Amino acid sequence: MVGLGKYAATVLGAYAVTILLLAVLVIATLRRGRVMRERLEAQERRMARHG
Amino acid sequence: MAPRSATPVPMILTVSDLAVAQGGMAILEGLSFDLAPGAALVLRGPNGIGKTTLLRTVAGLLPPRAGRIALPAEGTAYAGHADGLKAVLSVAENLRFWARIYGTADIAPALSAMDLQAHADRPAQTLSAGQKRRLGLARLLVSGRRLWLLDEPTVSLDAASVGLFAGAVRAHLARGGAALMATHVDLGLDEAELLDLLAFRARPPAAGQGGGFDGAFDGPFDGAFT
Amino acid sequence: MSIWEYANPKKFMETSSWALPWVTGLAVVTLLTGLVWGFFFTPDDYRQGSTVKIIYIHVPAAMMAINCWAMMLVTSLIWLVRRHHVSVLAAKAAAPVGMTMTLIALFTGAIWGQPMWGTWWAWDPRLTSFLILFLFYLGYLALWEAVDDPDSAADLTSVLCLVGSVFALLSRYAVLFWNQGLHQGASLSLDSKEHVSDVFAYPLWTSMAGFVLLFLTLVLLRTRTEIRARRLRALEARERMA
Amino acid sequence: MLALLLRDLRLATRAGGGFGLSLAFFLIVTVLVPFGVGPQSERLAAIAPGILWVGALLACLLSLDRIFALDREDGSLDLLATAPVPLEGVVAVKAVAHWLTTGLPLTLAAPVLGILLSLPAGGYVWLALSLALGTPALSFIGAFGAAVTVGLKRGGLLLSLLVLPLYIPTLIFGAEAARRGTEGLSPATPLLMLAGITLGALALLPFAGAAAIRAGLR
Repeated sequence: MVGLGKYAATVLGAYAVTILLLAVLVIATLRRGRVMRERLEAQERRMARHG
Repeated sequence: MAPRSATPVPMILTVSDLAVAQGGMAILEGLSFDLAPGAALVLRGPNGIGKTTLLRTVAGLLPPRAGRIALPAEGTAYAGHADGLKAVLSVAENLRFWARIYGTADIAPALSAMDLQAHADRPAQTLSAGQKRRLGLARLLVSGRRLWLLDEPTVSLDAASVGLFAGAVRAHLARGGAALMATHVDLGLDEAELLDLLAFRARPPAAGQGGGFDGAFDGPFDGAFT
Repeated sequence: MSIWEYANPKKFMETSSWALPWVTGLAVVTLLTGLVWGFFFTPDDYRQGSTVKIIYIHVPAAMMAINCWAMMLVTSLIWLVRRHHVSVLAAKAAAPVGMTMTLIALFTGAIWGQPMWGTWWAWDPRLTSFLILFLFYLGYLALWEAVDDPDSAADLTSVLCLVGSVFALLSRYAVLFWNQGLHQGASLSLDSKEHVSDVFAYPLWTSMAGFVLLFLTLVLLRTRTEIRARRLRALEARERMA
Repeated sequence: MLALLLRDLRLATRAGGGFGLSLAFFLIVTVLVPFGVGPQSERLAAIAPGILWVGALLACLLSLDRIFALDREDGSLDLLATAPVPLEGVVAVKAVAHWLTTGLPLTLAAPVLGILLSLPAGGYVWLALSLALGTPALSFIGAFGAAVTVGLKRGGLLLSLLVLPLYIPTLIFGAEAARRGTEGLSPATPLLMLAGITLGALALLPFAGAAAIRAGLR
């Protein structure tokens, strides 16, 4: 690993937190997107059937 | 609509091609009617058709989705479901407050018209439903406005109070005023015109047009997606 | 084609659907190069040692936290003036991203300061401003959840955003007045990059571009979801009416 | 407009109007502090201005959601919106009524409670002055928050979440002015900033509040 010296924990900690928070945000965004899309398609199919 | 008299009398209220929305959705559209002095119009239709929404739009509480509303210069007097009375204040204090808001000096005539003089000093919370509604009507009298907008005016009223209400409205019409009322209950006002809102229910926008946000979703929404 | 074209959500969905893959790809590439370049290929700072590497996430995140609120302010204004539905939905979509960026700035700032300050939190004015900004984001999102009618929710949150922006600025200067501050000095401050020597600056610019693109991708994605949610609500209402 | 102010004042002072509530809350909060922090008077003296300011601020917050919620429940908010009075004026008058029934009494009571926290002698005047300048801003910002959250479910909780961050500049400058006053330094700058914020709030927030009420009436 590149020489992080005695502050290794600090630097890695900061990056870990950032990656964690970004991951939570991206996953939440993607999941909400998929759920909403499926519900919308289901609703449209139902509306189409009933005319 | 209201019978056309010989000379074109200036209309108190003119509504042309009005569309009304609730929760971002158009619920009524293509509404056109007008009220001559002395005319009363009752909005009828099943619950949830949009009677209250239409009345609130005419009162200016809601922006119309489309169309125009020509109101009298001096504005309107609106009365909603609740009477807007402060329970802790007395009948006279409540009425005097509204009188000063509308710039009327004397509340005595309104009190006597609604025969509330006896209860002038009683706190509003001790009044019966009928008396509270009469105080609400007294507020309308005090407002001095020619156009009354009444939402479910006779709800929770006994027969005698309904009669008194009808009398008050007739007197108001006789003085050249006009009234637009939304209710699904008979008001005892036989001479009032009826307007059934079922005919003006907003149809889902046909493909391609339809104003506003929801109208823009025509056809299969996901057609736009790869 | 003026941006008012995008008032029509269908138009926005069409354009965003072909733009999205490109923006996502660009964001991933830029972000990775920026971070890898900064993390592996830059020397340590003579004073701070390797903690300087935190600059590549703290500074961009802090910048994005502020820019996101500015974007929400502009979109709220567009909604209030032009009733542009997609614009206010973009503001609603951007708020959680801005809040996450503020959190990242707060955490990385606290972790970075820990070795020098000796404590995890030293009420440093700049970090405190981000704490206040985080509260504003929280209030904004809570208001969106609390209002049912979509149009009045849009109006209320837009007014709150306007008022909040004024008070966020006021808080920024009140906090500076309140505590002279221990923050790094101008070399690593948000608004003056040129103090940072070039070897640090280039990767910093890259990762900043990466954060901006990441922000764009997430906001596009979330705005599309908001539009779908709004369409779903409209269809359900129409179904009830029929 | 005056009619509205007089009516609101009469409502607040009439039985059940909740006039003394925020004063009682302010007293209780101030009394609780020594139990939490310890009775040593030098320690109390050091934090007295700040504690009194935070106490006054929370006492203000307590009675904010009543400003519009009562009128909405009995329907008079709709009637006021259709009455020939500007909604901006209604919001401003409501905020003034809130200040007269809450902000002013707190400002007068604060020095008295200062004794409980062994506030140094020089501080009383500056504490009262800073509160007198700051509490109007608290009422106007609060009225804006109340206008935004009127009619919402759990509006009271949301109100504090929205309003407290907006109170931060006023709190910082107000408490700082009071603290400098007690230590004999010249509190001119914080007082000026405090007055600036208050004047800005008085001028602009009624418009934002009226816009919020109109949005809420839909």
